This record gives sequence, structure tokens and C-alpha cells, in this order.
Amino acid sequence: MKVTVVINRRPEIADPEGTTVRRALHELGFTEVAEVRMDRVIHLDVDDDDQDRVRDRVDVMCSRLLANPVLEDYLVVLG
Amino acid sequence: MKVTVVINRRPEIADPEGTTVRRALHELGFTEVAEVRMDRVIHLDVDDDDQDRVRDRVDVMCSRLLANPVLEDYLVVLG
Amino acid sequence: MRVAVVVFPGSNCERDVADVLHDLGAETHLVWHRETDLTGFDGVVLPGGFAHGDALRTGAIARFSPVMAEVARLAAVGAPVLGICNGFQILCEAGLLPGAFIANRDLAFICRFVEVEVADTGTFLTAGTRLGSVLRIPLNSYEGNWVDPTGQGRIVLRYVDDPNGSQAGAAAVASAEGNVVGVMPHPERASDPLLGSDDGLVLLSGFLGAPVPV
Amino acid sequence: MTAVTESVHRRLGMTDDEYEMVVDVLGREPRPAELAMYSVMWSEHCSYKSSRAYLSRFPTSAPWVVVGPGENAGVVDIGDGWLAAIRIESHNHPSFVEPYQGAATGVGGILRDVFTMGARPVALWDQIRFGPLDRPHNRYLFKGVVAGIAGYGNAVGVPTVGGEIEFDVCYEGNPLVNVLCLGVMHRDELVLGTAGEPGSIAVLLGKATGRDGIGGASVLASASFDEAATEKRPSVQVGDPFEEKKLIEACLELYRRHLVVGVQDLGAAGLTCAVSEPAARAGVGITLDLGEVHVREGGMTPPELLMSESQERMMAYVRPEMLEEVLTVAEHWEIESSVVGVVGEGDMVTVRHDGEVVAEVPADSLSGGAPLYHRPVARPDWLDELWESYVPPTVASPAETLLALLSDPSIGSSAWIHEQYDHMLFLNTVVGPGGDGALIRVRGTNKGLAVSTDGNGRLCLLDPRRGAARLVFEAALNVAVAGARPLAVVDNLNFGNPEKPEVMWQLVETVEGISEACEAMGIPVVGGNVSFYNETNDRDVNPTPVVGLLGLADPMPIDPPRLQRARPGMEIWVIGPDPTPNFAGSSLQRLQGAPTGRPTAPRPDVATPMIEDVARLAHVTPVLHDVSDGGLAVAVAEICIASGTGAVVETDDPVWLFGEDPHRVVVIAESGSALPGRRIGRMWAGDLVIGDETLSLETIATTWHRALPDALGV
Ligand SMILES: Nc1ncnc2c1ncn2[C@@H]1O[C@H](COP(=O)(O)OP(=O)(O)O)[C@@H](O)[C@H]1O
Ligand SMILES: [Mg+2]
Repeated sequence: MKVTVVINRRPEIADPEGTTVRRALHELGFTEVAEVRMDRVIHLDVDDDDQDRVRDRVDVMCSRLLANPVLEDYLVVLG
Repeated sequence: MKVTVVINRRPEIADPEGTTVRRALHELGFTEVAEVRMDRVIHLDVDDDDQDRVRDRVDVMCSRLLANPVLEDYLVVLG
Repeated sequence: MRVAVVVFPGSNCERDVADVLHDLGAETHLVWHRETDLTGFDGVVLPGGFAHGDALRTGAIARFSPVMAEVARLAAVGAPVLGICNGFQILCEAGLLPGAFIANRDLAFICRFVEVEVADTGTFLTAGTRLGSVLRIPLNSYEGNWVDPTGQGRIVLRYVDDPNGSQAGAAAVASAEGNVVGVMPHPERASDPLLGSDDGLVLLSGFLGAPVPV
Repeated sequence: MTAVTESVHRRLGMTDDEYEMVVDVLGREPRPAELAMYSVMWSEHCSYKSSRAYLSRFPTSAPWVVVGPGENAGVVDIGDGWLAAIRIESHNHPSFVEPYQGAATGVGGILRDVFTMGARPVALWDQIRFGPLDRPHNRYLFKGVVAGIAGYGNAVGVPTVGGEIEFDVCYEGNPLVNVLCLGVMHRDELVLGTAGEPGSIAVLLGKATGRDGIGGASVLASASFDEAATEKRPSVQVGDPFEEKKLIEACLELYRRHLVVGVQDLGAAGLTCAVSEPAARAGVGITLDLGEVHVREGGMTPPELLMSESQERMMAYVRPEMLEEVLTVAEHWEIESSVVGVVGEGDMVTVRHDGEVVAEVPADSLSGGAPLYHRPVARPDWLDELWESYVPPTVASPAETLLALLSDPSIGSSAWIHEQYDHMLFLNTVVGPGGDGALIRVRGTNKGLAVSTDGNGRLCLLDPRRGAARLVFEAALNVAVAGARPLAVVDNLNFGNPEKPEVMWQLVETVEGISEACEAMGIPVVGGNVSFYNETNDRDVNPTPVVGLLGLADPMPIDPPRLQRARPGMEIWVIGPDPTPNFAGSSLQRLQGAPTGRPTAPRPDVATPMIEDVARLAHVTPVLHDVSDGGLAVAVAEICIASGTGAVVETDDPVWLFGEDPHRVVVIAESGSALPGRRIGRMWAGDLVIGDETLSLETIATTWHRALPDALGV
């Protein structure tokens, strides 16, 4: 089963990379870009077809390894 | 307008992050994870409400700066 | 020889390489990345560092710096253009060299001496070396893993023991004409036996057109 | 006092008595912004209120001291118009909350302390301590901290050339992350943290201010961990080495062109500190307009703006006629700037926001007026028991014992760590990580600067005074091995809860020990840092002073000693006093159990001449190696591994092989040399032979190289 995990940095946490990219876009003339935030998506291919179990297990993977709970929130999407 | 750009590394290009995360998940006992791929998501906040123009301009941002055509494909999602 | 060493915001090896080139007899100038005129320079170096903090991808933003049009012009007229580490990454992003960089295979920054073997003596960088000679030079990068989907890149130096997964073991790559060269390890760091090796001098002398044989 | 304000000051970490002191100073109830300012400036972290009374014991003067403790970094004269700036700082609590960012911002902070003084930062050292690596969480913290130091240090472009690592259960819930930075400058580039004359203008340079780190100093670093960890946790600071790199270059250009009268970095206590300390030092007043501060997020309140610990910011004090040039320099380096204040007569810090005065307080009541606590001090009653319960370790086979020591991650190779750090940038690293002290050349001169950092929690638990003194002597010997003479010390005092009399006793003894050792060698303490409340769930860490010692090699040895230079046929000598059969606090004891006994006392009378001898030998000897963790056997094994040369050690006495008594150095010398010590063996083209046992070079090398990677499972 395919699982997509979307990891977002919490809004109150600074995102220096996003700021640098915004500045670069402005220099290239894309001044309409007011904000840039950089996030991650993790695609998992899981050898298991039990939706409930997969959801539970991926949730544990996120809280233990994939996301950093101090800085990030995550969202698990099956399929 | 909010725009989400998803940058993904072409499948034929190695993904050391994905490989490392898969190995770490296996060590933690999540051996059902057969593959891991990491993508990047860029959230843009664009001061412009003209959907067509925004789509065109973000497309140019991607092909010029946000994605590297040697390694990556991209997808632009409005809203 | 008059050499421009380009300084991007976030470059950090510019003074190191300028000092060593100076000691080898060059007239070196640090040139800010907003410079738009490199007239009068015989060659240009893009030094190591973290231009623009490596935001997005290494070299992704630096390649749009105003100075890059002049770097491309010098490359087109056949002047020697050398990218070291981050400079190599910038040259790839700018399309002046083939390929691109991804993270090291083991996902760790690597700072240590590595051995590289000369695979092509037809570039300025390797003009003073012999095919197959082995040089000891420090590597210092997180994204040193070169990828070239075309498989056509001209490889100038190869790692003896692959430290990072780089395609075909490439440690240095040249343009088809041979006057644009990117090298991932830092020849300027192998410039004095007191620092562990002076094997980099033959490469930098080659850049200055005064190769000393090994 | 109303119930409302009472709860506000307590929430800011202030006691009721401290609140009353504020009321006394002001002659009225403080406004919210004022209360915020006092709470951060009077926090333990910023004011040293529990330690100040005792730190005054340190010897701080010497003819070569240019700036002693109290400024952002200590500065010493190294001759011929050159100065060196040095400082050490802890980031323990932030690194526990978020190891990568905590360590990264620790590096950012210590760099600012050094380039604030006018010096270009030339090298970093990290001293890191964790619980044992068999616990996954400790591995997570350790890897995160190393990645954070690498991530920030490499990208900001300052090499990390050495450090120290220790694993012990006492750091389980409370890792220690200290970072030391060394800078070099010309004499005329020295800048102090002064606001200058009335009329000077305060220019805020660097990153935009956000809500990050609000209350970090007062809450996170000044309270026990279990309390702070929960809801009081401020939002985590994220390091931005790219901004700091630009800020370094911009500031160095300002100094070179003499465009500023003073500079203060914004670390803990943010803007509050950046206006009050320079104003107090200069004896002037200042008016700060918060509306002018460039911000990352809208709607920040005056207390938030005044307390934010956003990274990568500096306050420059500028004469009005220089202002335009200063702003042009900032623009050139692509950093943001804003003109936020004006220096005036008087002594008041006045803060305006939206046209209103939100704070008006005497500058020096913030920086110098903090309460001074003489907290109760009591020798722990468990100490005698610890001393008396000493059991000597058992050594059935010296070879097996050596292998056990070499496979200890506190002793094995640190390559897994230091190969992730750029340790070669600037082409000055003559002796880098992997030896004793690191040696940095000062180009344009014949000088070298050597720094060694040393800490040892077990030793200091058993006897903080002896332990701390021994650290100073050990660090001095480590720089002597590089050919340098000791010049100055910085210290980082990592302790538990100062409200416990036993912890205060440990601090007092430690300060005494460091002071005695410095006095014996005639060197000053030029700076330091105190980190209290390193406790989790009522368990304090071992008292862990970390000593950073700066030495000057002038001239630098032409071919400095290196472990690699040992060759077959050379002789192995040990110089220094013979060891005693006392393993208290040693690595061997740790392998076999808990620390017990009373460590051997240092011998100041022996140390000083010996350090001089060793510094002289460094000019003529291929290999010098200080005997420390794991004793002589480990020192010789390290020489064998580095040089690929075998050794024959003509003793199997555990006291000689594994004792860690102070003041001993291994010398590898050409055969026939006459040295002031004992010849205990020779190098040869074979294996490592100890008494009648033999270990292959490959076995010892693999064991030593794999110690840390195996413990990490990589
Ligand atoms: N955390 C670290 N970061 C960088 N280098 C380290 C670290 N820990 C140890 N080292 C390096 O490893 C070498 C040995 O360290 P250590 O055993 O503490 O030395 P010593 O006992 O002589 O003080 C030193 O050169 C030191 O700089
Ligand atoms: Mg030591």
C-alpha cells in the first residue's frame, strides 16, 4: 500500500531556507511571492494491506522517526 | 493565493535520504516498509489572484529555480 | 596571470584559494558576486563554501548571481574556469558542467583526506600530472555525490575509494573543451606539508598555466 | 502588589523578593515591559546571581590580558600587534529540547561572542556529554548534537578543530553541550561593548526579530529541567548560519574601517541586554524605539520584542556621521539593518513603542543590579563514604583490559564525530582533532595558538577541587605537547541545582581548584560560563567543569610532534612523576563500576617545570602524547595505531599501564636520547607487546576505530 506522509514545520518556527528562497525569487523578478515555506513529503511503500494497521504503524513511525515533534506536525494519507 | 509546488526526484536518480530512512525504519522494526522516497514541498503565498497568470509564473519559477531539470520533476497545485 | 576569485554570500574558501594562488605567483582578486565585468581577468575560480546557505539545492541560487554571465563568457572564450566544491556545484547548476549533486551516500558530511587518481590529463587542472597518478587531497562536503544521467561527462579525477557514491567515482569533471573544470576535493587545502599534503599544488599550478611535474 | 502582577513575575521566573527589589529600584510598580526586562537580565543565566560571589576568586590579571572576564570574550596579547579572543559557552538545555537546533544555535552564539570583540573567529571546539549510547534516546541526542554542530559550523565557515566527548549515566536526562571559540585580530581592531558618547546611534544588524526563544534564558536555562520541559518551553530557536556568515563579514568590515564605537551581540536577553549593558558600561542613557526594529512576524508586544532571543543579530553603536557608511556596509553584505536607538545623557534605558514610553529603567540596575546570592554551601555528607568505599579495579590480563578500554566510546577514535566537522578551513590547522591539543597557525607570524579543552565529571564528583585543578594542568600539558606555553583559561561550569548546598559546595571547590592551578602556572582566567540546573527529576549531573586552555607557541615548532611520526627503533619514554596505585575516577574504574575513592592530588610544583620542559621538547621530538583517559597503555596504543608501528612495553604493572595520575607524558625519541624520565620500551616493526602478551596492530586499530560507530550501530 502506498502511504504519503506530509510533514509541516510549525508556523511559529522560523524557516531560514524559505526566507532565502523568497529573496532569490524576488531578485529574479517574482516579487509577488510574499512568503515561502519549505516542507517535506515522504512516500512509503508498505507491504501490508490492512488499512487500520498501516495507519497506526505509520503514525508511530512519524512520531518516533519521520517527524520531529518539537518543530513539525505531520499528516498521514493512505493510498 | 496559496500555491503548493511538489518537487520530486526522478525515480532513476538515487535517493540517499530515502534509503537511509528506510534502513532506520527497518532497524526500528518497521520491516514492512519496502520503499521510501522523499520529496520536497514548497508552499508559496503569492500576491496575485489571477489563476492563469499565477500558474504560468510559478511554472517559470520552477523551471528556472525551484527544480533542477537534471534530477527533478515538479507539480504545481493552486490553492 | 590575473585571477578572479568570486565571493558569493556564504562562500568561505575564497581567501584560502586566493592565498595559495598568490603564493604560486598569480595576481588574485576577490570579486563580489554582483560584479558584472570580469574584463582583464585571465581565469576565474568559484571557491568552496555554502553560497546562499545551500538553500533549495547547492548552487541553485548562486547560478543567477550577476557575475555568472561573465563566468559563462570567460568559459566560452576558452579561459580556465575552476569550481572547487561548492564552486563545482554552482557550475553544474549553471549548466557549464554536466550533471548535478545529491547528498553523500551515507548522508553525512565528510571532511578528511581522500586519494584521487588522474583519469584525464587533457585539462588545465591536470596538465602537470600523469595519467594514473594518485594525489592525496582533503574532501569537505555533504553533497559530493555527482550524478550524470547522460553518462557523457568528462571525468578528470576519480576517487580511489568511493567515499560518497559519486557516479563513476568522479571527483573532478570537465567541460567537453576542457577549460571548465569542477573538483570536489579542495586542492588549496593540500598546499603545504605542514597541513598534511601538498599534492594540490600541481593542480593549482596547472590552473595558472605553470604545471610542475609530479 | 496585586495578584495579577504577582503571577506575572513568577511566570517569568522571578521570586517575590526579586520583584520587591524591582519595585525598590524603580520606586513604583514595574510596567509589563520593565518586568520582562528585569526577568531576563536577572535570570541566573544572564546575571550569575548564584555564582558571582564565588567567581571573583579566579585570578584574572596578567600583563598580557587585554580584556578579562565580563565582556563578551576574553582577549589576550600574543605579541607583535596580534590579539587572541576566546570564550566558551554552554547550550545544554536547548540541546535536550531539540538537539540539532540547540547545538547549532550554541555554535552561533559563541561565534557572536568572539566576533563582537573585533576578532575573526578562526576555530571552534566542542565538549559534549551524554548518557550511555545503549539507550536509543541518547543516540538520538548525540547524533543530533553532532549534526547540529556540523551543520552550523561548516556552513558558517569556521572550522571545528577539536573537542571532547564523555558518556556517563549522570548525563542521561541532561546532556551537556559546550562550545569554545577562538578568534584572532590586530590590536587596532579590538571593539568593546560600549554605547559610546551621547549622540551615538544604535543600529540593529542581522536577522529579523521573531518570537523565537522568548524566555529561553530566564526559563529554560535557569530552572530545573522537568519543570521547564513542559508548558514553559519557549518556541525553539532555529539557527541560520548563512545569515551569521554575512553578519560576520559585515561586522569585520565595520571594524576594519573603524566605523563603530561599540558592538554588543544579541544572545540571551536579546534587545534588553544589547541596550542596557553597553549603556551601563559607557555610563550613558539610551532611548530605544521598538517600532523601528525589523521583525519577522507582526503583532509582537513590547515584552516579546525585548525578550526575543532570535539568532544572528548584533547591535552596533555608531557616531552619527558614520551612520550612512554603516548602512551601506550592511546593504553590501545583504543583511538587514534598522536604526533603533539614540544614546543620550543620563543613565536611563527608555523604551518607546507606538509613541508611548513602555519602559524607563536605570541601565545599570539591569546589568549590574541583579541580586547577588550567597546560597548555602555544604560539603555533601556522602563524600566520605564514597572515598572510603574505594575498591581497586582488577586486571587479570593487561591486553584484555586495554582492548576493553579501546572499545569504550569515550576513549575510542572520535573520527566519526570530527570527520563530520570541517576542521581544515582557513589552512591553519597544523594539528587537528585526533591528537592532544589542537594547534592553529597565525599566518603572517611564526606563532601558533594551541587550545585544549578538558573535563571529567567522575574525577570532579569524587573531589571537585583536585579534579578541577587537574583539568587545568592536563590542558596545559596538552598545549605544551604542541609546543605552546599556557597563556589563559576559560571555563564552563556545568553544575546541578544551586539551591542545593551540596551543589554550591561543588562549585566553590571547583573554582578553588581552577584558581590554585592557574596561580601555580601564573595564568589568568579570562572568561567563562556557568550553567546551573543541570538536573532532571532531582538528579544532578556530576559537577562538570570544562577547562579551555589557550597556549602560545612562539615560534611554532617547524615540525610539530605528531603521533604518526613514530618509527621502528625509536624509544618509548615516560616523563613525569611515577603513578600511585590509585584508580579513583579513572576510566578503568568506570569500566568496572561506579566512581569511588579520592583521586590523586595534582602537584603544582611538578607541573609547572614539566610543562616548560615538554613545550621545549616539542621542538625536537617526533612524538609527544599526554597520558590521560585509559592511562599509558591507551596512549601507547594510540601512537601505534596512528603510526602503523608496533611497540614493546616493558611492564605489565596495571598501575603503570592504566593509572591516570596527573602530569605524565609519553615521549617517543630516537634511540640513544637522554631524557629526564624513564625508558619503558621501544617501537618496532611488529605488534603491540605488553609484558608477555601480544596484540596485533590490526586488532587494536579496529577496536579503537569501531568503538564509537559500533556503539551507535552504524
Ligand atoms: N566532540 C569532539 N569533537 C571534535 N573532536 C573531538 C571530540 N572529542 C574528541 N575529539 C578529539 O579527539 C582527540 C582526543 O580527545 P581526548 O581523548 O579528549 O583528548 P585528551 O585526552 O588528550 O584531552 C582530541 O584531538 C580531540 O580534539
Ligand atoms: Mg587528555
